[in-house]
Amino acid sequence: MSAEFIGANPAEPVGVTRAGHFATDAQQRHAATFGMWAWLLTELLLFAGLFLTALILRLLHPEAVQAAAGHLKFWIGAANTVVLLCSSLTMSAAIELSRLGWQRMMVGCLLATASLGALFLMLKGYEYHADYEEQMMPFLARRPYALAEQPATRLFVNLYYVATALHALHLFTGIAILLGLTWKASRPGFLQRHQNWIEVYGLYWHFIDLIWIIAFPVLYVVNR
Amino acid sequence: MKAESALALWPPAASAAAVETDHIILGFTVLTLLLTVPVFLAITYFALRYRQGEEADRSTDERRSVLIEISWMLIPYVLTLFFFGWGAKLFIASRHPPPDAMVVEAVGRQWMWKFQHPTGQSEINDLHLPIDQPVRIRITSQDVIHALYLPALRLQIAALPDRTTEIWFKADRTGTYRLYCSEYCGTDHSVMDGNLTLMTQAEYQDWLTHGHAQQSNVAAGRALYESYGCAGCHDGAVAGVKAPGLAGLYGRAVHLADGRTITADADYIRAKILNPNENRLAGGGKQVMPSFRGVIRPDDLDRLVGYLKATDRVAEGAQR
Amino acid sequence: MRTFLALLALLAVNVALGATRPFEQVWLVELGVVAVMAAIIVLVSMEVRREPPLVRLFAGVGFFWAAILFGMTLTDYLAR
Amino acid sequence: MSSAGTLHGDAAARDPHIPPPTLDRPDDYLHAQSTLRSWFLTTDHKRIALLYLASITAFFVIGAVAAGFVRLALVVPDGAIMTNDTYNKAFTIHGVVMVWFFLIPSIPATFGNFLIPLMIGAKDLAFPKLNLTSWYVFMTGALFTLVAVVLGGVDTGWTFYAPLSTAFSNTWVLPALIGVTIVGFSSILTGLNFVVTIHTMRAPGMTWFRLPIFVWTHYATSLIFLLATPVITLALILLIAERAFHVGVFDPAYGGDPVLFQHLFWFYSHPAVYIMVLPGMGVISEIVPAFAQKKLFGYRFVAYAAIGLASVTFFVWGHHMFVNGQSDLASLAFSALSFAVAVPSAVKVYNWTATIHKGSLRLDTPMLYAMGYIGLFVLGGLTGLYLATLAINQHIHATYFVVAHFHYIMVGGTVLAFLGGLHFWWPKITGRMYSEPWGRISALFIFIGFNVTFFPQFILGYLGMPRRYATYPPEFQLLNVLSSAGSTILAAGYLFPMVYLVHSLWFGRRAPGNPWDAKGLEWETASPPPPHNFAGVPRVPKVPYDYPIQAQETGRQHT
Repeated sequence: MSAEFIGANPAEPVGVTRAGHFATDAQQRHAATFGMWAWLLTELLLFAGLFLTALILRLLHPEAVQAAAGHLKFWIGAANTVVLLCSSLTMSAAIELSRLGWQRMMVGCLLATASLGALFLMLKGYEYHADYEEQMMPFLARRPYALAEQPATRLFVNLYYVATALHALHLFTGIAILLGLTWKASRPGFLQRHQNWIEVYGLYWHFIDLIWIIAFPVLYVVNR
Repeated sequence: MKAESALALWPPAASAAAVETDHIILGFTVLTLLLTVPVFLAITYFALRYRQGEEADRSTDERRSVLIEISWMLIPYVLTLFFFGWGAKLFIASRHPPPDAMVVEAVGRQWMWKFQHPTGQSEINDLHLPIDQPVRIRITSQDVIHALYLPALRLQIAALPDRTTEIWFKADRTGTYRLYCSEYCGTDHSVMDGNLTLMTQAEYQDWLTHGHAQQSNVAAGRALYESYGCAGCHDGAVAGVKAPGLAGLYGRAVHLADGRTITADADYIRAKILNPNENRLAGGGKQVMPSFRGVIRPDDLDRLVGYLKATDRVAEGAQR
Repeated sequence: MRTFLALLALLAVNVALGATRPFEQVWLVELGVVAVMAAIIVLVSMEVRREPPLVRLFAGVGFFWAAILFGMTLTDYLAR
Repeated sequence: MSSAGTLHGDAAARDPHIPPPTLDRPDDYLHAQSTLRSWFLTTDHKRIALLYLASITAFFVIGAVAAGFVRLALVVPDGAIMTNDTYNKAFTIHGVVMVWFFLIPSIPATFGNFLIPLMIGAKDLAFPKLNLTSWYVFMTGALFTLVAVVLGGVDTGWTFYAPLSTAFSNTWVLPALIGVTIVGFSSILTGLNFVVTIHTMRAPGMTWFRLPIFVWTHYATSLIFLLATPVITLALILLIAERAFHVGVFDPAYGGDPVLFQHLFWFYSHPAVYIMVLPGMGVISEIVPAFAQKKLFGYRFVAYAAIGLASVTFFVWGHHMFVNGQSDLASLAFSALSFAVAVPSAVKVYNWTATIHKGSLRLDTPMLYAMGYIGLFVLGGLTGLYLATLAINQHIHATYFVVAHFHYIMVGGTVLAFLGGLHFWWPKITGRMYSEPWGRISALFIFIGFNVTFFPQFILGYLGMPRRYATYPPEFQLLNVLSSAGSTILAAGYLFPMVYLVHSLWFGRRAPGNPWDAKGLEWETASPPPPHNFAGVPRVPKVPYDYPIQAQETGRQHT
């Protein structure tokens, strides 16, 4: 499936333990990758519905959406996108290293990916806090809403929260799984048994990054 | 209400479009029977003819299977497409009203219809219309999604909140027919129906001028009394709310907090509804009743007062 | 590494377009850039181009079905 | 798990024509272990199928009781038997429970889980632990919905249309929404498992065109699981956010559009109808050739029709919204495409009829259910075309015609197929034979009861009686009483199988490996099968359904 392992000094042999019901290693790897892609298919359609709602709102209330989008923190969003792109880079690096069998370097890259993900969440948390200060949280009943005179802006801002919260939830679970995986991956002899886990997890991480790559322009950039 | 026999097997059709819809339904039924009866007969016949143990010619030949497959896939499809075209033509026609159509405004709200005639008269749940003249009904809703359904005209259209949709027809038969709400809208969705009375032009004008007055205000008032939530408190449906019973209020002496006693006439009731805090009752608890100023339209207010006047006889009001 | 730099460059293009808004229909260009970035991530970062055809099919089917949802719904909203 | 096969098991594997002798008891999957842990923490696809069978039967009872309330209330026109509110809650529970907790999981999660590994010659599904997770996710979703039912029920209808469900209904809508969102993930996990298993774990020699149609239809169903369920998951998340935090996307007061929810809802819910129909077609495509002892007519067309159905069904959802304020262009497009969906279904029906032609028929219970299925499914399908015709839809939308249409498809189709499949594979699942006379009696009761219940509703429909009406004009009472009477016969028909099937577990005759002389890998192994399904590697026949009587096949000469 992936390129055969050419490593200057293969630290350890890399492989997969075969579960009972699979006939060959390749069949298990193919099943795992294909299974993850089938799951990512459903995630893509989940977010596709959200992007459709954003598009319909843009069609129904163009000026309100633009007014609301003006209040979004464009530059923090851009910075966040860069952060996720870097995490995607470190994740790809971790996958390459796992193929070469360099366990310690791989664990380093996994930790880097997790920390970049956490940085994204912190920046997003700051963004939410700034919105809270600016009274841009219409779904909070008690707080007055800044753009109350244009009710339709409320829709876009709320949708922004739903979309980014759903993405943040995926990122949060992603980081939690990643930390568990890294802890396991640091055990000796991990790569002989479960190198495939790193590859499959990499697909999931790249996907979260892909969703943000689409969400950032659709929510922030296009409506400015 | 026109007494239909208990087992009427075909709904009355009151417009040319309705009759044409019937023709589509009947035509399509014929096609359906053509496509399905052979299947039923074939299965029962084969089941008996080729039962295990029955000796029968079970030889098979190869040639025709692809041809058969293609044919019984395309022929039914092409036949049914004809009905798609016919149905679409009629549907599009029903969506483009002629310019000279008489416009009736309809408002749906939880569990009652309100129709507004171009000449100003309005009616609750029932609708009187002339025949042989195109009528356009513009519909909107004040809360959830309803749908005005006129089976005699084979038409229905949704009433969407904050959006106006419309339907038009030209009736050609007089009579009284049913009118329903066909989009589920909550607890009393099934109570939200009424009568569509189609009349000749002359009868309609006559009805407009004075026939309108005899329209039983009690039933209309009762619908308003429930729809605006008065029944909730005043009939004691909502627990924990101390609201005076309104049965027999009209003409009774009412003791006010500032010591005066006045008779509850129409003006007092009207003022009380529009501004409940003015001349509060003696010994009345905390004033909870919301003001209905700007909420109830004047003609509805008259009906409500008319209903309250009539409730002295029947405590529960005329139950439809 | 090259993919990372390409993605960064494309992001820079989008951010620049967003900040300056050179012309009215700029959102068309921005969505085009997003499409290119998405394609790079799927094909290169997720190594779909080196996967067997089955996985490639499932990677593509997701986007195609999202297009069905968008396309048919727009026949309603654009023609109202 | 005990060792894969005992000595004499291997002998059977070598000579395929001798059916393997019934293994002695302890070796099959039912009796290999009997601790509670071995049932509730099993990863054996056969045991998970039985867990699903138990839970969906329980939910079928709840849904049927709710249906009983609905039919009881409609005996009188003025709603004297039941208040409007209770009636609304009864039909909502009936809808929610029957659609998501019985019909959708019924055939895929029970027979699909049990038979797909057997039919493709695999030891288990691709992700056994994920399979068990899907059952626990199903039960969690079920728990939330039961909480909503117990606390006071929901009165929004199973369609949860905004703004009624978000702003105007003060019943327990939130737990029901959360329950349905969670049970959606159970479908996704099952679908994912099936797709990966069918692609990657087929036995050597089992090419795509040697797969039974049952596997084809479940592959198509799994595609719909994966492609449709996420969109309703999002629609429900938005609905929960709308109701809990007043997001406003569907709230007209702020400019939101309730019709948008209908688009997202029906994008899933029409393909969901095909999630219910396709597995039924798979079961019938197994039963009819087995009891006609004849090769399925036009195997490739039926297989392509399954995949065709799974893709075209995503283009037609707008026919639920012709009168709901949709644009005329959209209505025209959706109506035209809805006519195209009827073609693959018609193909299947004619192919089954052609399979029966010149077969050698045995009219046992599964075959009775299958023939009932073909008749009722054809009627259900073509009445769907009435609703797809724009002008007719304006008259019969949201009337009892619609209720009759989808009950003919769901009860006349999927439930009959489920019962037919239950009887057809009962010997394989439990190793016992059910009592044939009782089977035929219950099939007859159900067929008669069903028609007496739902055919009058077609007439009520075009007479103009709207659906979901607690009170109705008196002139409709006669047909409603007839329908309620029919529902009692139907209820009796459902009770029979529950009794005699359970009875057969202890007192039924022991079933041989292949009681029906049917073709298919699941019949090559013992009944009930050993934990790892096959003694050795199963021998895959060159041609699927190679029954003694060969029908016309494109250029394939018969043995």
